[in-house]
Amino acid sequence: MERTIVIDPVTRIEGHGRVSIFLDENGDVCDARLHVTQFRGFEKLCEGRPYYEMPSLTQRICGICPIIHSIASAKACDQILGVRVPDPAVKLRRLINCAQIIQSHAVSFFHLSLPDLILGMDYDRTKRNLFGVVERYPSIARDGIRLRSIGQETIKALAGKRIHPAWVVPGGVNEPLDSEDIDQVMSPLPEAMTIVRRTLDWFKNSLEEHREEIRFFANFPSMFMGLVNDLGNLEFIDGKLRLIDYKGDIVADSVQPERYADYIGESVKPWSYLKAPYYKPLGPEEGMYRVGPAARLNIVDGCGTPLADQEWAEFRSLGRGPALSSFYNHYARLIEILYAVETMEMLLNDPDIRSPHVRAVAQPNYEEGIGVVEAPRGTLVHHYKVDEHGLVTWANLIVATGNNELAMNRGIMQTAKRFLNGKDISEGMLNRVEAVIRAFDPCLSCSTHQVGETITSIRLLGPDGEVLSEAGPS
Amino acid sequence: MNHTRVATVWLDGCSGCHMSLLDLDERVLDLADRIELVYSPLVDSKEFPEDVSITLVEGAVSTSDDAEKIRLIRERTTLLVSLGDCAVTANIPAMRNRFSVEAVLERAYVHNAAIGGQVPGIEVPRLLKRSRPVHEFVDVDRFLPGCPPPPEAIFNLMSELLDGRPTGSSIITRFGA
Amino acid sequence: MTDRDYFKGKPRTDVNPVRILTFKIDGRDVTAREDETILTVARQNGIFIPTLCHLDGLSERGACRLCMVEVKGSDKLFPACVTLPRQDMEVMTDSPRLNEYRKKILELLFSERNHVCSVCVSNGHCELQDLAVTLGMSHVRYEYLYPRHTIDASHDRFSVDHNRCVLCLRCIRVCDEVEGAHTWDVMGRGILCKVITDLNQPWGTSETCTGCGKCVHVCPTGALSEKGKSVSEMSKRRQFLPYLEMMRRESRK
Amino acid sequence: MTLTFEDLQGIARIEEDRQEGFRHRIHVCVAAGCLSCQSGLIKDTLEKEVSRRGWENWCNVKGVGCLGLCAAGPLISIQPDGTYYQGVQVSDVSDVLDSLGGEPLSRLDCSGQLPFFQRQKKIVLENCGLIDPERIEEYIGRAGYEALYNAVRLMTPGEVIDEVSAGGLRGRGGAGFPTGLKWTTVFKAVNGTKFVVCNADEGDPGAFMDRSVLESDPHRVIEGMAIAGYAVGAAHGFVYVRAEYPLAVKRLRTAIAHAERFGVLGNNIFNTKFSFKVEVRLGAGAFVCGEETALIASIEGRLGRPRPRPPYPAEFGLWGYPTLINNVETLANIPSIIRRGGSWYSGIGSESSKGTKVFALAGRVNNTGLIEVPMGTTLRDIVFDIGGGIPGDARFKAVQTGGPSGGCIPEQYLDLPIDYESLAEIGSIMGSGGMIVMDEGSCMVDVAKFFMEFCMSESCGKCVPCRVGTTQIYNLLCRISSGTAEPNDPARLEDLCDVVKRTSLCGLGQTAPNPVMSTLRYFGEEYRQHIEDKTCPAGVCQVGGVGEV
Amino acid sequence: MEAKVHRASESLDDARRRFVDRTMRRHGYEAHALIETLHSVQEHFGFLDTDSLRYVAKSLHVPLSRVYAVATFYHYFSLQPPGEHTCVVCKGTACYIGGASDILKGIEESLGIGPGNTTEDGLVSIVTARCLGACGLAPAVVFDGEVRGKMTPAAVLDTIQRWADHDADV
Repeated sequence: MERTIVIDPVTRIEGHGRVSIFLDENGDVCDARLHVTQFRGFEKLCEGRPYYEMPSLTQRICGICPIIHSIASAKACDQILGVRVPDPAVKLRRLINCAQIIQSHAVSFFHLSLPDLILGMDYDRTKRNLFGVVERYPSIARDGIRLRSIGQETIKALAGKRIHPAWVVPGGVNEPLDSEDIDQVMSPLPEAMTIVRRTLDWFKNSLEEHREEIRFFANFPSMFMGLVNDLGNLEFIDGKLRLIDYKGDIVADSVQPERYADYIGESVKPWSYLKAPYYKPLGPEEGMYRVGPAARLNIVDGCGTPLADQEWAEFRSLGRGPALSSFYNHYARLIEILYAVETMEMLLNDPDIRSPHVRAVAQPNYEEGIGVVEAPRGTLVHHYKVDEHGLVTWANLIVATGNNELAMNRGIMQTAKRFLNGKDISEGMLNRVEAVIRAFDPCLSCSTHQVGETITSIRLLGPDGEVLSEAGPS
Repeated sequence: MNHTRVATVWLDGCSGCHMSLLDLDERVLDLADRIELVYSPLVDSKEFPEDVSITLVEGAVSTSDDAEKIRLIRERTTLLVSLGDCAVTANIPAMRNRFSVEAVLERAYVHNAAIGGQVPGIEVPRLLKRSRPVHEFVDVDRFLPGCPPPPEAIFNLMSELLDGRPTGSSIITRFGA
Repeated sequence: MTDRDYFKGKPRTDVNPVRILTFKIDGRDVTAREDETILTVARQNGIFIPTLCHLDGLSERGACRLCMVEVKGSDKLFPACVTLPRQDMEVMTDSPRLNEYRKKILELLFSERNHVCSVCVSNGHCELQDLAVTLGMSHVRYEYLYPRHTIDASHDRFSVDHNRCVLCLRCIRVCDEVEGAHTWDVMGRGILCKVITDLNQPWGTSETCTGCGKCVHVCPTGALSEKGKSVSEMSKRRQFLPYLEMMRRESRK
Repeated sequence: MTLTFEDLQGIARIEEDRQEGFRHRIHVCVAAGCLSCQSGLIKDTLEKEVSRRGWENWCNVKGVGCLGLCAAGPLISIQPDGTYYQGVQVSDVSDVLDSLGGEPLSRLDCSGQLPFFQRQKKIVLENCGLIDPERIEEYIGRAGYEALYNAVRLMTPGEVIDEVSAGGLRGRGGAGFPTGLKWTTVFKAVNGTKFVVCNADEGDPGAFMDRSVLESDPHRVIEGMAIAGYAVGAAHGFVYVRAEYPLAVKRLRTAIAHAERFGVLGNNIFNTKFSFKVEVRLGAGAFVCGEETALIASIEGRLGRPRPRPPYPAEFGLWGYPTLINNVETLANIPSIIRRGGSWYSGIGSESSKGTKVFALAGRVNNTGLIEVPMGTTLRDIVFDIGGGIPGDARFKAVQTGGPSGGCIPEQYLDLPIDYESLAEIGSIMGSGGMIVMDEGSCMVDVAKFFMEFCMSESCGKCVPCRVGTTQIYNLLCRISSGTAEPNDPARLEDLCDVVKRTSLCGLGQTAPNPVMSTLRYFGEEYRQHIEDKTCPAGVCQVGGVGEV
Repeated sequence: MEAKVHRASESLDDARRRFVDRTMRRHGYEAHALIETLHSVQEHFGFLDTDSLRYVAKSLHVPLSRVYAVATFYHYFSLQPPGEHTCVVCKGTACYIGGASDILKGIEESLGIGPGNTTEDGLVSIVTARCLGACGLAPAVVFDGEVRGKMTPAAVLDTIQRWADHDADV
């Protein structure tokens, strides 16, 4: 008898999702779907708005990684203006992005996923959250809160506001730094360094305990995509696209971001508001690729900062070729935080950072602009067309999480097959399905097609929608 | 110690208001001492419980699901707080109200799709004609504007509510703050 | 007198000798010239009355109704910006009733167009936004109307976003009264009113606009802004107005 | 040419002789109402037939102004017998002529409507239906311009104003401000140049008193203006009339031309120093221009947006000069008051409201049309006696007076003697005289919605509460009538009405909520039925539609 | 919405312009003649075309924007060329109570256009009036300037149909 299991909502992710797992007559998992059930219409609602409003408007796509949206947007606008952004401004954008990597990865790791990792997948669900971690492991929890706070405070020091600041603008940033700002940003970095190294050590030591998850949390061959700089190193805001296959061989390299549309197509599934991008030459069936922290570490030739490079080398030695399990995203996140802290130190010591020349001013000179960046969760594309007066006439946004849509569905399926037998469902089993989603850290609010939640428990449904059994909380 | 039952929900918003709540940093832990977070995107509860003392709502009401959900929440909540501009004014989500629902959906799923262009129609909730603020659907007890409201404002408000001063007037942050 | 003489004349300007009178605002004794408005006198005495369509240096319209005050002995409300004091009048500028009316008017204004403060060029420098804070307006009790309005960005240096217009018509007045161009006016009526340039044509094609930018700087919201200014960057400079007004007064003497 | 009193009387005598020379005079109503039922064609046919029969010398056919009973149009009356025929068709013409001097044609007779004609007291309308509005001689033949003569030759301006004050006349435009007082203010204003403006921008939907007076007896208005001009010291008058009334405009222009030719307008009227000219200015479809300051702006060629008062137009009006603004009916009362005396006038009407009032009776009532009754007449008399009751014996529900600024009066007040004060007390206003009768087939929510739609689209847009508030009220009413309202919507309505009423700049906004407030007050149950039961008892509203939240 | 620019087909020095000139001259080319002049333009051109608006503004020394403001404030003025035939449905109170909305509904169902619009073939314009003052004959409709009382949806459609038939014959 066919049945459907619904997990609604998926919790402790940045956004809301609903999962349907389809069981066949034998109670075996035959299909799984992630539904993204909310839609915000950014691609339409920015129509008619002026280009210079776009960085602030589009950063409202996401309250977790607003900065990178504003940078992607500003880059698209830079092209519309046809200006070369002054070097100091590029460095300042990079600086604030590092702060955002710290806070965003911290939220994902500590606030959302750590409860599973440290308390266990089957822990009492009413306590399987940050506050539960605080009770049992207060120092680790406080580390996470502190790390995130350092990232946010840095953003505030640079841009005036922790969330949705309006500092990154077309042509650069809107105010230079003074010495006081620099001191303020510099001072907590050593503490951040200590925290992230401590956490990395702890996490690496605990990897053994997660063998099961590593094996089944979206562990399958796929392509990986991300930006790299000219040296092939980690790059978040100014690189070129690189795609590799599951063996680690380069499929495409040095792709100018403006040509993204030649490589990425978007498909639509009738059951989800999240569009599913795929590698165009292979089509939507074969063209699955993954983005995000682990994908980035898979494609690069190195990070470009000393400590992160060491950790990267260790990461890449986990197996031959790319790390195929998405569980390693957690690991990669910590390495990227390390990279971000190191990069910030470097940037703050660069004399350019104090330069008052932080903005190129122009009228719109081109009617199209494309900004491609690496958001914490993966490659992010902002693509605008404007009219002769700079009003947006068309916009296309490919968000980080969307890129992983196909892989997430596949991961859910894999996990469900491994952990569900369809006979009796335990809450912990289902939590593993959610945990695989958490590993991707899907920022579903980022999906311009973002998720809402309905209030239901986990249910077994008959083919006619009849509830056969309910499990988990109620 | 008696913990106040608190919930936070997230409708059509960007999560920025929840992040601003986290921006209380260590003070989150102080709050945690006084409250029990019974429902939130940050914890694992699938169903909105009965008898919630305070619910903070982020986001506008944009879909039939949102509307249904906020009505249920209202029934089960003593003090309902609209947190942030989306909940208070419908803010960015309302910018789509200038267009028809069909136009908005088609732009995303038909015009901007390389393949399989179609508007998702199964197992996804129906979009309302307009995104609207929470208080146009249910009575709201307190409003905290801001995009997002600064953590201090959230802290003040929560302290007031927890201290049993539900009608107090903590500082009003400005719209768009 | 010939038939048509009176049509040629400008409005009357003959003014009787000005008297000085005393009255009370919020219980305080104040002195005023009889041709000064209650608003002027209140401001001179440091008493706050909210305003939106009023701007020093421009003619009064009495249209936003935010400056309504109470007068002892009357049940009616009086707009302070156009009401002249009378001897021994007792004016109240602040009461729960007044504040409630002011708040409601402000809410009506917010409900009228699409004011999305968070992404506005004037965020943080907006008189409408400030009024909401001053009057303690935490939300809008009326349904938003969500009209469809557009932006005209055809001018080289400025743009007008009708979504953010409050129809205070300061732009029209400054353009007419100070710049003398009368590029702006308001078309239609009622809820369909809209400010326009020349024959409702793109601003950039206006034959009369001098590009002086005064309209932009008197605009209380982000409706009129300088192009290229990003969110929160548009703060208005109005120093020129009192100066120009003084110059005009001088030249009239 | 300058007329003397003797000239006037001479013209009157000649006119009288002329009229009496006809054994039969057939009056065909050619006001807009009957014209729309082809009374023009009937008049032409009658004239042709008379001429074909060679009766020209003793049978006169003429077009006259409104006979009042528009519902029964086309109307003709046969004088001097006083026979009224209703619903006359071209095919009836021969029979009508054949019957002259004999028994009236019973099939066309409308003597059954006698109460309609007999219960009225006509001052403003005294010439309507009796004279040809396009011939000044006929007006003079009925003592026209005598009052003007009396005023300019025999009275000082002060005496004229005293007479008007003694008559107790109050402004018929709606608010009922004492006319004498207004005149005094303008009279006392020191500035040399002054104006008189006749407000003929009759904008209330459902009111057509001014149109009828201008179409039927334009000289009465012109004479009133001239007297006013003399009294306040103005030499120039404007009639601001709706462009939607082309016939009234045409007859007014003709009348002005005739009056100038006869010297009752122009320089040195009746050989005095008094000169007075009248110009017509066309409105262009803006209800708000009925408001004095908006009207002034419109005459000045500007947007008809009201400005705050004071200063009042009486002190600072057209181009800044003192300006007297009276409406058509007010001015049309003036000649009678001057001719017959203020004390005569004040003997008519009620304690606080003197004289008569013209009403346009319309809606669900048998005798729709124009009536004039003494102030203080009860609604019951008007609706059931003069109006002949409700068609089809339907049940009376309400009377709406005062147009968009007025209110709906329920059955319980049918016996209320109507004057300015009594109407205000029950939440309506006298207004300019529109009176719409409604029966059980009318939905009061729908009626409120109708008026609010009117106010919303007529709001000039200047002040916030009126511009946005009326829209908000209208939207709420739509919600209620479509059955998607919420239980506290009536409270929201009341709140919005209060804001709009208390804080709007001009009269339009301040009174716009009246129809809503009065229906809420007297027909709250109907609102409740729409909101809670999702039904419209009158079956007018499409309730129960699935509304998008 | 941007202004749609409609131009009268005739050239500026059209004979009809002389009527407009006469109106302005009568008022001494003073600014206060604006509304009277616009009436004159509409009377002779059928609507207010952009060229005329400019011409009037220039002749009377009134700012362009003020002319446009006045032309759009007053509902009597139209910036669109009217159809060959015009059908004005009165929406005064008495007509409303008497069923004017049914007439409008009937027209909309039959012609597919609402008030303020002209059929695609340019044959019929549908307009509403606030009150024609023919309340005694409600509901009233004006067909090409001729007022008709006690109308029904069928009677109105009948007249409109006759216009169409007649024009087809010609």
